[in-house]
Amino acid sequence: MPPRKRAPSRSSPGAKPVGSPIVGQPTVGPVVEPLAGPIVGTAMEIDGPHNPQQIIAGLRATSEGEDLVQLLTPEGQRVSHPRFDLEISAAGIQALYRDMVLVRRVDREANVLQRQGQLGLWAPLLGQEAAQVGAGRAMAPQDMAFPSYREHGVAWCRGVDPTELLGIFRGVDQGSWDPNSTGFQLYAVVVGTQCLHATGYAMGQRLDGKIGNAETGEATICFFGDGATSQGDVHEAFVWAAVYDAPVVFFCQNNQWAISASLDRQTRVPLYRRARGYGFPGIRVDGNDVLAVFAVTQWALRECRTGNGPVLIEACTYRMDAHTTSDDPTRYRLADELEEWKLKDPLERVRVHLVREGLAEPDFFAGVIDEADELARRLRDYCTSMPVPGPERIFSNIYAEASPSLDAARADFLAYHASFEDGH
Amino acid sequence: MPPRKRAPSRSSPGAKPVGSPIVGQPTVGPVVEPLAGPIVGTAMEIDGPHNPQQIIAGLRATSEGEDLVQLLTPEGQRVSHPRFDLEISAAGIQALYRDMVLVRRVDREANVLQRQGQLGLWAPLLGQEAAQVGAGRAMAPQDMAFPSYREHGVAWCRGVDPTELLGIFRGVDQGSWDPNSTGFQLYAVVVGTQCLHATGYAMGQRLDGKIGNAETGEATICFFGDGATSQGDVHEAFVWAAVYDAPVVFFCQNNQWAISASLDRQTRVPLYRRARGYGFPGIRVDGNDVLAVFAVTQWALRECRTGNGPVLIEACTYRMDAHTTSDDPTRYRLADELEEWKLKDPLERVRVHLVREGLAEPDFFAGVIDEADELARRLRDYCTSMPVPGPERIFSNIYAEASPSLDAARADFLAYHASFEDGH
Amino acid sequence: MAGSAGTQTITLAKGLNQGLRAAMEADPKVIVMGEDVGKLGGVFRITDGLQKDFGEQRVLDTPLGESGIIGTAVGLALRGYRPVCEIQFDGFVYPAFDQIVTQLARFHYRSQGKLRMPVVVRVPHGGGIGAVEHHSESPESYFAHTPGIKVVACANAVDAYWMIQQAIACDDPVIFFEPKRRYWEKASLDLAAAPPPLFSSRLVRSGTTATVVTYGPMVRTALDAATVAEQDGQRLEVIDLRTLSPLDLAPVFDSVRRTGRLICVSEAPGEASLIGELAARVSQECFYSLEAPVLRVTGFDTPYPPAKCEEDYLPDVDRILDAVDRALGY
Amino acid sequence: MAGSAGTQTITLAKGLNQGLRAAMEADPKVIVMGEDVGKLGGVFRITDGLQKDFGEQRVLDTPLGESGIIGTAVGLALRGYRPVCEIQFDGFVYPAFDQIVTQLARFHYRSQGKLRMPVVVRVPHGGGIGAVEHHSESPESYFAHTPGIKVVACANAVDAYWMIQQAIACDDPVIFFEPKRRYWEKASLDLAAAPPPLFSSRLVRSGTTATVVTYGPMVRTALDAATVAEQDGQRLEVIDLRTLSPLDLAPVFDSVRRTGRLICVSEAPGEASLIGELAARVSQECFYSLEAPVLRVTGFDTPYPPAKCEEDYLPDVDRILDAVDRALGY
Ligand SMILES: Cc1ncc(C[n+]2csc(CCOP(=O)(O)OP(=O)(O)O)c2C)c(N)n1
Ligand SMILES: Cc1ncc(C[n+]2csc(CCOP(=O)(O)OP(=O)(O)O)c2C)c(N)n1
Ligand SMILES: [Mg+2]
Ligand SMILES: [Mg+2]
Repeated sequence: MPPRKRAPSRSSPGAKPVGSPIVGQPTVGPVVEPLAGPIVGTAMEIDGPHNPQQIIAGLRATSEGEDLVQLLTPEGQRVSHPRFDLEISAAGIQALYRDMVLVRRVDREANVLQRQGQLGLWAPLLGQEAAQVGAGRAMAPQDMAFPSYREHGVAWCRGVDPTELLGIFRGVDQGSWDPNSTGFQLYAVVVGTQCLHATGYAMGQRLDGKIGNAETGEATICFFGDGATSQGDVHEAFVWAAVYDAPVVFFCQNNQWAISASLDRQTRVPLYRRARGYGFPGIRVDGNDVLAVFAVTQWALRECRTGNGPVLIEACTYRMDAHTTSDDPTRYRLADELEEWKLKDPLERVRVHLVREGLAEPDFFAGVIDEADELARRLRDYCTSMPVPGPERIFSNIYAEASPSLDAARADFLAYHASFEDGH
Repeated sequence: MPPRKRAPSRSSPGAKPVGSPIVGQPTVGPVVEPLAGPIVGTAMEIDGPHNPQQIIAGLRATSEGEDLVQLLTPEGQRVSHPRFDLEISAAGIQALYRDMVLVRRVDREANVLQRQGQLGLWAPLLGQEAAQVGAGRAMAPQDMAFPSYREHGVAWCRGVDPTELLGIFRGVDQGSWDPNSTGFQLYAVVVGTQCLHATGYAMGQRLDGKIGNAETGEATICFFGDGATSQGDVHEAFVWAAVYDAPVVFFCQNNQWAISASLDRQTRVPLYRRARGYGFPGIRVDGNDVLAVFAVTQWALRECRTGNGPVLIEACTYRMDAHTTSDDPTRYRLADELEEWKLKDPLERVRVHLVREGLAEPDFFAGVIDEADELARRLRDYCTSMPVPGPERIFSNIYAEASPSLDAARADFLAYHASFEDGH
Repeated sequence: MAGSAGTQTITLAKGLNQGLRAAMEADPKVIVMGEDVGKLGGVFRITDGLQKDFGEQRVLDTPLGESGIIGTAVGLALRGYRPVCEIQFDGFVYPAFDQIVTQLARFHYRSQGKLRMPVVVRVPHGGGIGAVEHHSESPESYFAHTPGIKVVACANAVDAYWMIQQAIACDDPVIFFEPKRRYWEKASLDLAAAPPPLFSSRLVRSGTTATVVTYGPMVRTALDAATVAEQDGQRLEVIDLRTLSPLDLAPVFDSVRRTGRLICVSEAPGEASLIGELAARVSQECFYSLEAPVLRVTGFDTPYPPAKCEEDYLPDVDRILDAVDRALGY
Repeated sequence: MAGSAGTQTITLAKGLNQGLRAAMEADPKVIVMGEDVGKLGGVFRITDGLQKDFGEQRVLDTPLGESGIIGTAVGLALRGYRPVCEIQFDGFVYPAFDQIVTQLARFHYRSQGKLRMPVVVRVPHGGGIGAVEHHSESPESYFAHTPGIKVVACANAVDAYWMIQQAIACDDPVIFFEPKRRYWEKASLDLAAAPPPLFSSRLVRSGTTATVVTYGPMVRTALDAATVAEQDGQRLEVIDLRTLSPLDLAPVFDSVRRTGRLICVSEAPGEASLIGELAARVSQECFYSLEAPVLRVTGFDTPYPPAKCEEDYLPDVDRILDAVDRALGY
């Protein structure tokens, strides 16, 4: 078999010209050629690897390699990309950096709150800030996000106040924010289920006629992990999305681990390749590079809004902390691995870039730290003062319509409860 | 994007030299180059089609096109193939032809038996004889097959007597043959479930150390339809098989329809492409060409026995009759389509080939017809004389271990039954 | 008969078909989805003609995957649609079990009422049609045990027509069981007669000797048993549960307080079932009224057998009457 | 303690771990599979050390998919293996529901006994650990309603040790429930004492006032209730069901015939549940012995609530004693 063609080699690295500063959502636009190509594949579609040795060698390369879209190197160097180049102002980069710092601070504070017994559990996002902020900021207000349980950074971008994330982990609710006003659905705990919900929602966007314009159309983005890709539901979501041309971006954060299962427990080859088997594009992006994630996701969402969905994005990143606060990663992975990934930290590379290129003053960094401190304080205050739901919560809101039997059960239980001298 | 490379054009058609005649299992061997190739994909894996118009156009080509392995044209012309060429004797081709004629006769007789009220239902294989016989004959005695509910032709090749297929459809049992002695598991009615069973079985073959030799090793082959590919279980089977290097050939009979759902309800692109996303080879074969199916499946099984599994084969064929005898295909598909596929009939092309190339005498054809008549007669006799299970069947064999409560329930019911004057 | 008033004789299948049509006409957000529901009109023709009249945007032939059907219906509901999903046969509802039990049933509670799930899951259920494995099951107890969803079973053409519309109008998820062996039984539908509420049981025959409670396909059997019993001077009261979750047991308690005897009938295996619940509840509530233990006539605690055995497996008139005799023997 | 005889104090988790180890040592066909069962030893460490000692060929870290785990276990069983599958939490068993209910439970019947399914599905179940959604469920009734599989629940370290070995030795599929909130409770294991048969219930405390029947995590609670009741002069008899399917009710009937009163306790929602079955069966069998209706103390018919509400949701000593008082009030 002839070897598959490689992409045109990446242009030489170099800082891009900085556009006009912006406020809030960065004004950016990837340069993308129109896509077209032959439909019927090459004659002998057996050129995939099928020797396990080859495959394992291939997997080792999973989070490196030429097929990874990158716009900012771990060293903070801007590089260009033939398809996904990005024009972004200094203010735009600053805004993304600020997001990441604040999101990390939320994550670390919540982790501490758990350690202090204020939360029952926390699912840290440490290391995944660029993937989440890049994707979250690429969304338009009218888009809808379907998270898993770790998308605290996306929640931030959608305007969900970080305090609202705590209820789930303190055990007082199962998600308290309003999915409709934020465009950010509730967390999904059963792995992979949300991919079908996202696909159905996107089918609805198409049925509603909200497709056809890259800017004003609507799209859905669905977040899930590398482990989730093994679930049948994620496959069925891919099938449905393809068959109904649903405007949904499947955003897989490949953080290399599903609890203790390393990526080779889920796949032989990089995950973005799955997409082609369903007839839609799969793209792999450096998930620790906020600019690249932003550019690729914005392109993908525009494709969806235009009507060319679905799209799969694999964001290669790393879960730098435990799976949750209940987990002990030292049992299954070596410290070395973490050290290696620390060199690719998603925040540090932006900081270095801003400093080295003179795109931000020391004041800016100090200001962001102050903001983070304030946010952490607010989070802590809120957490320790959250109201505990009463027993009536057990019987409430199970059905939309009146439920006499549950009303009776609630009344019985409250009467029983009140029968104790101390109110139980 | 540059267009993807097309395969080397097919060699010019022409009859292959005929080897020495054989008896029973044809002695054949496809000529296959060792497979090797790059592991990491091209840099920009977004070259798949993603414009729905393109995709629909692409699907139309699904069962034609350069990526289809073919060794015998619908006109009965032998053609060669750069990778899957086959040396086969006249007797070998005759044997395959005989299989197909007999299998078709079984199918047609059962269909008639259903029409006459002797069977409650029948799931016809008409049109899929080449796919099933080609695959079934490619199996070695030590291999294991996991069928769906339509693999009457594979059952034939595995030595399951056709009479044993009738019990399910007459409602007297749920499969009466012995899966272990035949190497042919029971029919699976819940679509897709069997793909996980096959994968688990193949994992067991590997655990048992039966892998490593193309001839003496063991492999598993799993049959399922185009519709089944949408089920989560089939995906999970692909994931598991890839991760555990399971020696399993996934053999998808794409007969273009899942009851009334045409292929475009399941996929945008040809189904064999799915395999690459999991890191194993996918091949598309003319499922109405018994030689091509035989060659490709034999290759795939050898790969699996050697330890290079899994492999996906998509056999493009056509369900020429109804989904089952309960179905009325005129409600959802045009007669034209059937007429077109009649020109590609899997039996006729072999008959023409044998005749035109002088590979079989009229006696041979007459003999096969006699055999088929005799088989049909035996089938009919057996069907009408099948014993009806008594009520004790309800309570039997639910558990391997003794079950006092079911024994009691059986005794109660039999006593109740006996209490009626006429025995109920 | 579409749309016209007056009384007409229709089959249960047609009642569902017309009910679906009426619901689709009444609300553009109602969409029908499932395997083969479009051009084919479903393997039982329940959705016959709907795609032709309402288009492919409202009647979706889906890929072959039940989890996909329910999971995308959840998403469509989040988007404001009211999906009516068809599961082709009872035995194929299990691949969707996770989406039904952990998602469809939970969104309203999880969101504290912010998100609604007006989704109907239609499931043709039960045996008696001579089918192969997995086509004759009665999975209703699994769903009755699941908080957050509602479960109903229709037993005749009139209920079929109204109940499907009521289920679609319900803002909660409803698992809607259809007695497939009764699809072709006819009844007289009076469009002017207002239907009873969806979540209510109904006395369908009055009697004094004993009460028989059942639902779905067994209602006809129970009524037949009552007719036969009458010849022996036994007057059976028959109650059609109609709603399996929430249960509406007031009419059952009333009846048992009068008759003192209860026979619960269902095709499903009896162990840990809805019918066990009935027996437990009545045994508790009517403790001082019962003159005999509550008896159960059910499918056996076995897999559904090959079709040639189903006559013995399924509760029939004789087994119901046998139970009545045993109850009277106390 | 591994392998040595004599009496030792171990936790329930350790009992399972040691039982698994013993089963793997006894039969090379026993393999362990599931998410995170290998290097990590499972999120509850039940399989701790097994991969290290038995290798990756016998302790398989699987991809993340429950249907895949059970479906491949079925295939491995067809190949002669005896897979022991771990479902990480109760709430994640549903994606495997189809493979369990339509495949695992059916092969023996379908094949008329030619094919065996010696597969164990371990499910940590129940609440009380302050967890997030889907981590505190009690799905046992779904399985008890399913013919073709057997269902057991262990309640203490000694049973854990023996029952897991008996389940693995069983030639039928067994759903094995582990009371996760009791994983760290200790008991004294005497390796020389022969265990009772797997499919048998057991009287764990004798009494005369009323009978309390329960299983799994609630056995401890019922025993605590009995201790408290004793201070009020009530002597509760407590039975640990141990086997949920098949049920072994002879000891329950015996007891109820003596005490005349029965309280059934379970964390699971009560509606259409295993506990309803118990109530129905006892109401029927002990019709003339019951002095009060069978009362049920269960989880409510609601989704499992947020952790801060679980103390109110879960049956506790007070709710059991309240039911006892009510039963005595008849
Ligand atoms: C259906 C299901 N099975 C198992 C679990 C337990 N579980 C929670 S998270 C997780 C790993 C998920 O890995 P991945 O998809 O890579 O996401 P990540 O946690 O790395 O973000 C598992 C097994 C679950 N939540 N749902
Ligand atoms: C899980 C499940 N859902 C639905 C069905 C009903 N059903 C039986 S066959 C079939 C279509 C299968 O199509 P395909 O996989 O293409 O196989 P074919 O019948 O064409 O051989 C359907 C929907 C089923 N048997 N199992
Ligand atoms: Mg991960
Ligand atoms: Mg098909």
